[in-house]
Amino acid sequence: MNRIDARFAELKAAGKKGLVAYLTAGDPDLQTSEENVRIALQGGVDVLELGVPFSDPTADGPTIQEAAQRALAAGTNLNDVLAMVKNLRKDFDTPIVLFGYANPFFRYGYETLCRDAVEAGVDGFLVVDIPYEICGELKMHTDAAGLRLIPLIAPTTAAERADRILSEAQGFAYYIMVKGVTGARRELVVDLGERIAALRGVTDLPIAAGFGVSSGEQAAEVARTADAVVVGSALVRAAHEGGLAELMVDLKRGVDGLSE
Amino acid sequence: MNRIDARFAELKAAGKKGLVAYLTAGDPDLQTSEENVRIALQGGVDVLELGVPFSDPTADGPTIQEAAQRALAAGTNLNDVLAMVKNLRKDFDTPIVLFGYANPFFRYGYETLCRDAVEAGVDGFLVVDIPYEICGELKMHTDAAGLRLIPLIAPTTAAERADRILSEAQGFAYYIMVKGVTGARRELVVDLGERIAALRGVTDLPIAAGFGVSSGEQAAEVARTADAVVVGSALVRAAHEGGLAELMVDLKRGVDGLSE
Amino acid sequence: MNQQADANGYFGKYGGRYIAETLMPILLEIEKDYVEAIKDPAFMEEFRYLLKDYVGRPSPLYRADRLSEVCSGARIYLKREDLNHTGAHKVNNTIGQALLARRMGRKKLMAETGAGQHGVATATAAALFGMECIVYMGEEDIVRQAPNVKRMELLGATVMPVGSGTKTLKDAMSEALRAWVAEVDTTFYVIGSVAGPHPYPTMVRDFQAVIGDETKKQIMEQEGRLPDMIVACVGGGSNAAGIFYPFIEDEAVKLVGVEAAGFGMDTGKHAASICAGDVGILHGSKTYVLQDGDGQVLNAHSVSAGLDYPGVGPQHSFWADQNRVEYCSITDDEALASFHELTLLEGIIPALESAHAVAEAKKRAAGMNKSDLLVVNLSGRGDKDLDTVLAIDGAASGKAAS
Amino acid sequence: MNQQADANGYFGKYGGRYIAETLMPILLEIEKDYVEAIKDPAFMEEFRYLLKDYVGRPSPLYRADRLSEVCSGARIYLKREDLNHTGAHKVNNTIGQALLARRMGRKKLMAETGAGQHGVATATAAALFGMECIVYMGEEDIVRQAPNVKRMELLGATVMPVGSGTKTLKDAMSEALRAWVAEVDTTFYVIGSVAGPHPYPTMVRDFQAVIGDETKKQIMEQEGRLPDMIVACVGGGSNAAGIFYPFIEDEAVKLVGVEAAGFGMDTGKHAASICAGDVGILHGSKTYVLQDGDGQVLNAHSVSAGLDYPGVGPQHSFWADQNRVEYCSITDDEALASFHELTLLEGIIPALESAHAVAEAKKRAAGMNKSDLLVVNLSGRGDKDLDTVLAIDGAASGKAAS
Ligand SMILES: Cc1ncc(COP(=O)(O)O)c(C=O)c1O
Ligand SMILES: Cc1ncc(COP(=O)(O)O)c(C=O)c1O
Repeated sequence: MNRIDARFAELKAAGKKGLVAYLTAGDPDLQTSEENVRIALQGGVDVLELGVPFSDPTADGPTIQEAAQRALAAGTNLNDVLAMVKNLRKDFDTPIVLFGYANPFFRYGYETLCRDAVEAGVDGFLVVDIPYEICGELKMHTDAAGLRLIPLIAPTTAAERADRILSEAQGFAYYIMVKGVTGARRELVVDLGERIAALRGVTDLPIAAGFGVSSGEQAAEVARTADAVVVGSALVRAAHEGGLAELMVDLKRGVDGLSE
Repeated sequence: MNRIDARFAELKAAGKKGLVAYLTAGDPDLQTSEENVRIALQGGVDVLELGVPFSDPTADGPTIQEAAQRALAAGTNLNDVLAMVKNLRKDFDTPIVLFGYANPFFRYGYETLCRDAVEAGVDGFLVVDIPYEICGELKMHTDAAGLRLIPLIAPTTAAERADRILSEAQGFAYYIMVKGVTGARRELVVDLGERIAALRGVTDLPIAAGFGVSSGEQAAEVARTADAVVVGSALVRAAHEGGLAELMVDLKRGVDGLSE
Repeated sequence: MNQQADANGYFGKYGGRYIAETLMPILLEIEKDYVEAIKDPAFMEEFRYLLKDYVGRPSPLYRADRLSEVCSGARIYLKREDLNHTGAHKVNNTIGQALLARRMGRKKLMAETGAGQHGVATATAAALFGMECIVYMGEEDIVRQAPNVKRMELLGATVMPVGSGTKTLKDAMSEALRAWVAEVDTTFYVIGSVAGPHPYPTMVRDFQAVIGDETKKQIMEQEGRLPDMIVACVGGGSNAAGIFYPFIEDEAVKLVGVEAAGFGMDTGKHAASICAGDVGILHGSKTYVLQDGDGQVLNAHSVSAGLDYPGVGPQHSFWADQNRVEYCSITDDEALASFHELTLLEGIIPALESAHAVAEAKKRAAGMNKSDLLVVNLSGRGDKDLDTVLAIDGAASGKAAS
Repeated sequence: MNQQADANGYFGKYGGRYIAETLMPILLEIEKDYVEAIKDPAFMEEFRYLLKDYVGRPSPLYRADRLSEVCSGARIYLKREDLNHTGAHKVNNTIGQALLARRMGRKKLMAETGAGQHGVATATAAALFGMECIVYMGEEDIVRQAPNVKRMELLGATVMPVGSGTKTLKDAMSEALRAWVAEVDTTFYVIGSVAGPHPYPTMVRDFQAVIGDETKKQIMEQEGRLPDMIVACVGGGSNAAGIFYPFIEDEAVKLVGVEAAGFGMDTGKHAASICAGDVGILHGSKTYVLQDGDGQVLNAHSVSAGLDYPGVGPQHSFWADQNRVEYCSITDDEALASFHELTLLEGIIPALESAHAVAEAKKRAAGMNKSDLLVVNLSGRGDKDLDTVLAIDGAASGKAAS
């Protein structure tokens, strides 16, 4: 059984919410980055989204853009990211999703990539710039390799379209809570509950929600309705500026409904 | 008899060449200007061309342009110039031609101007920007007042055209030796003799030649063929920078055939 | 009302050929050759061909709905001379004159320029015909129309800075006339407006008349009738003459020429030769001139270099006296406001010269009926004026702030 | 060879819609509305009306005799997109997209820009339709295309400096995509070339196809036959697609796309995505991209801001693979030489982008017969490039002197 599916099944069984954590691989270099990932995993991450740096991250705000730049400046490439996963797998069983943009994956070759990813211990892919309609070329290979291709649902995605996207999806659905690029936000959206309820009407997949969550308090709010909370920029910033372990503690308390 | 005609008759009778001197009235102020004119007249000028300053002297080079600017800056106007002539007439009998551009004359009113000019003791007009074809409006009044309207002949003026221009002319003809604006020149034109010979074929008027003459030596060269030599910029510069009397001596020697 | 100059180049009492004798023969020759040329089908065919395929004519007659709406009066059309190659109406004339120069065997062109548009257009024609080119330009204008100086230089022309007098268009023209006298055997002087000695006012008017000819045809196509009013700015008056001339006999069409009122008519710092000048003689023709009581030419002032001239084409003086054209004036501030307004409303950045016409048109339109048609001659584009306008805006906002 | 994108926006294997899910619904909506719009006679009539009376179309097809003579080969024609309102072909497309935006009820336009021509053209359309406008522009391009920045600001647009990455067109487009995600409910993103996610490559090509349609008609009128070759520069590829597309089925017409070779193909400092790139995914479509072995996009370099882009429209990649269009490249130095040469020979100052096409055309023409016809798409005028060129010339003469 795919680690993602297994972890969500466990969470469900335990009546708990999950924490999905994003960190950019190679930021600011491979070694430091791996250390930060380990801190996050030790802090109780349920699913790790490991960011593969790309030169032109059109869906990311400044925090993750800069992280990608630091990683690329340090020479990080997809091989390095796979090697990091292999190394992490010696100590962790946490589901790992490679998160990134199409071109580095395409350039590597989807088929080889899926083979190498499985071998390294990757469980799925999330490609921000490959929407449902044109994901077939990649999905053919992720499916064949038993990898999950995580679908994104946006606030702009109409119900009928969400239905279509989710009908073929596996793993979990990632609901992007805001119209905008990644980045911590002071205020969360108001209609999250409704949106997630609507999605539950068309899918049985677990639903992770994210974009803008930066504190345990916010995580708690999201976790009230979603099955998992995704935290990205806030963790990337903490990894860069210090306080990653503390933020993990705060987020974990929030996701577990213990904050406040 | 008009003073111009009289003076040229005298020169002819004496077998002598004339010196036509240009000075800008009012440069750098009326008083200094009158003093300079007196120096020139005392130095033996045969015809005085008294420049009426104009703001846009399109036929003049820098020397006379600047003289006009100084005169205008000092407030010189046509009334002042006429007053100066009146004053000069107390002491001098030299023919005086007002030399200038159409607009100040036009603005004064041709009829009034001719009346006032005669009264002041002016003998003629030379208007650089009123060519033959359109001089009728002015000539009507100069003729009526017994003033001479001095015609200009340029190196570009074809024989047939010169013929037409000179057929109605009185006083003297002014042959512009060079294609260009006023200003002292190092070299004189080579074909002056031929040109003047050609003009003699169509007119009995005395022929003055000028533009660029700046020394007794050059004056002598011109006086070999022309009836009179016109000197302008060189005198204006000498009046401004010093050495006017000395230049007059030099020019006079040249015109009289005494230089070298 | 006879619209043709007489043998000596007079329109009524205006015009003529007030010029040094040295230049008379060439002026007579140009007149003769010009009259022959325009009767020569091959000449006219080449002229029309170049206007079409090189200049990009016909220029559109564009219905400016948003501008009209703001004025809530007449329906305003813009004759888009700004779309011509090099960016103004000036090129219509320089192509014509350069063709004539070539026909006369001349290999060198010279020109005066204020806004630089005529200089660029002359340099362009010179390049096109492989001729030399020298352009006289006042030092002040060199600063305020810097992009056009660069263009002339790239086009291979020599730009001669004129430092005398006001260092603007008037002095550039004086200097050009001086230079021409010295080079009269080889050089063709391409005058940039309906000014100067005969036959220039006639020749330039005729070459520019394509503007009015097209306008007539276009408004008939688009509206089925002639316009009620035509408004054009008047510097030397070539764009105005170009659009007015074909309508002169159509007496129902009101013609309005807009001079530059600069800082305001009462300040004396303006360039409104017809509105505030007296009859005089400048640069070869008798016409309205800004001058003092002694006949000394006054310094003009306009924020727009192309209008900053104390004279005007003689036929305009004639039209003014005949009351065929009404002349009025627009201040720097009004022109600047219209510059911005047209840019924001229609996405068209007008030349500062043309902005004077737009400003006047706005006033007029407001007093007209919705069914009335008003054509504005948009004589050029404002790319050349960006620095001037931004500097003024900057200074104004600086002033406001302090 | 099918020239229409499939349902997912692919031309063969190129194109698609590689874009964040947040933007997918609006892209689908734009596609649907676009397809409806171009079937709506009222929409097309307004589009054609504005191209004619506002933009000034048709742009002439000018026979450049002096240029042809120097090449002593084919007869060269220039398609004069430089004469369009705002000075380049870009406005054809922005008018089209702005009309679509208005039809879709959008009140705000956004755009990326490199040379600033697309930014100016978008700001112009926004002004014309009374819309808000925001333009993303790399900080380096803001410096090298300063006049266009001023124009956009005068037109009421906000120019947002982009300081990330190479601070040029690529980053401006990335930033525009980021901004669009946040404003997707209100804003229409006007992409400036045949790049980006479907339906942009199709839509922009169609709006620009007026160039080729006119060229075909004009060359038939002027020469009675189709040209032997058409040359156009390729940045994103919109001017090239616009002139090529109507000739795609005319297989006897050789089509040549000219990429920027920058400092030279061997230096790696160029922008020749097709000639030297690999298939990749950038800014919404699969196409040739300048990238390293890891799929990281490389920095492009070209002296001309409008070609300084590491990707290219997907249909060009398709045409390259099909060998329907031949793609080649021209260095900065060659383009600069042609910039000067065309200016001096024809009195036409080309955009640096277009100068690349001229440089290639010169080479090709030299190897052709006198009776052959070669059309160059003169995509824009060079007014925006004066400072860049003069700075380079100045530096070069400084170097030579020292
Ligand atoms: C765009 C434009 N309009 C108007 C003028 C004024 O000249 P004219 O009155 O001869 O049309 C100029 C002169 O440079 C100009 O460039
Ligand atoms: C004049 C001109 N030509 C060409 C281009 C390149 O764009 P494209 O390849 O889309 O025509 C640009 C881009 O700004 C441009 O301004």
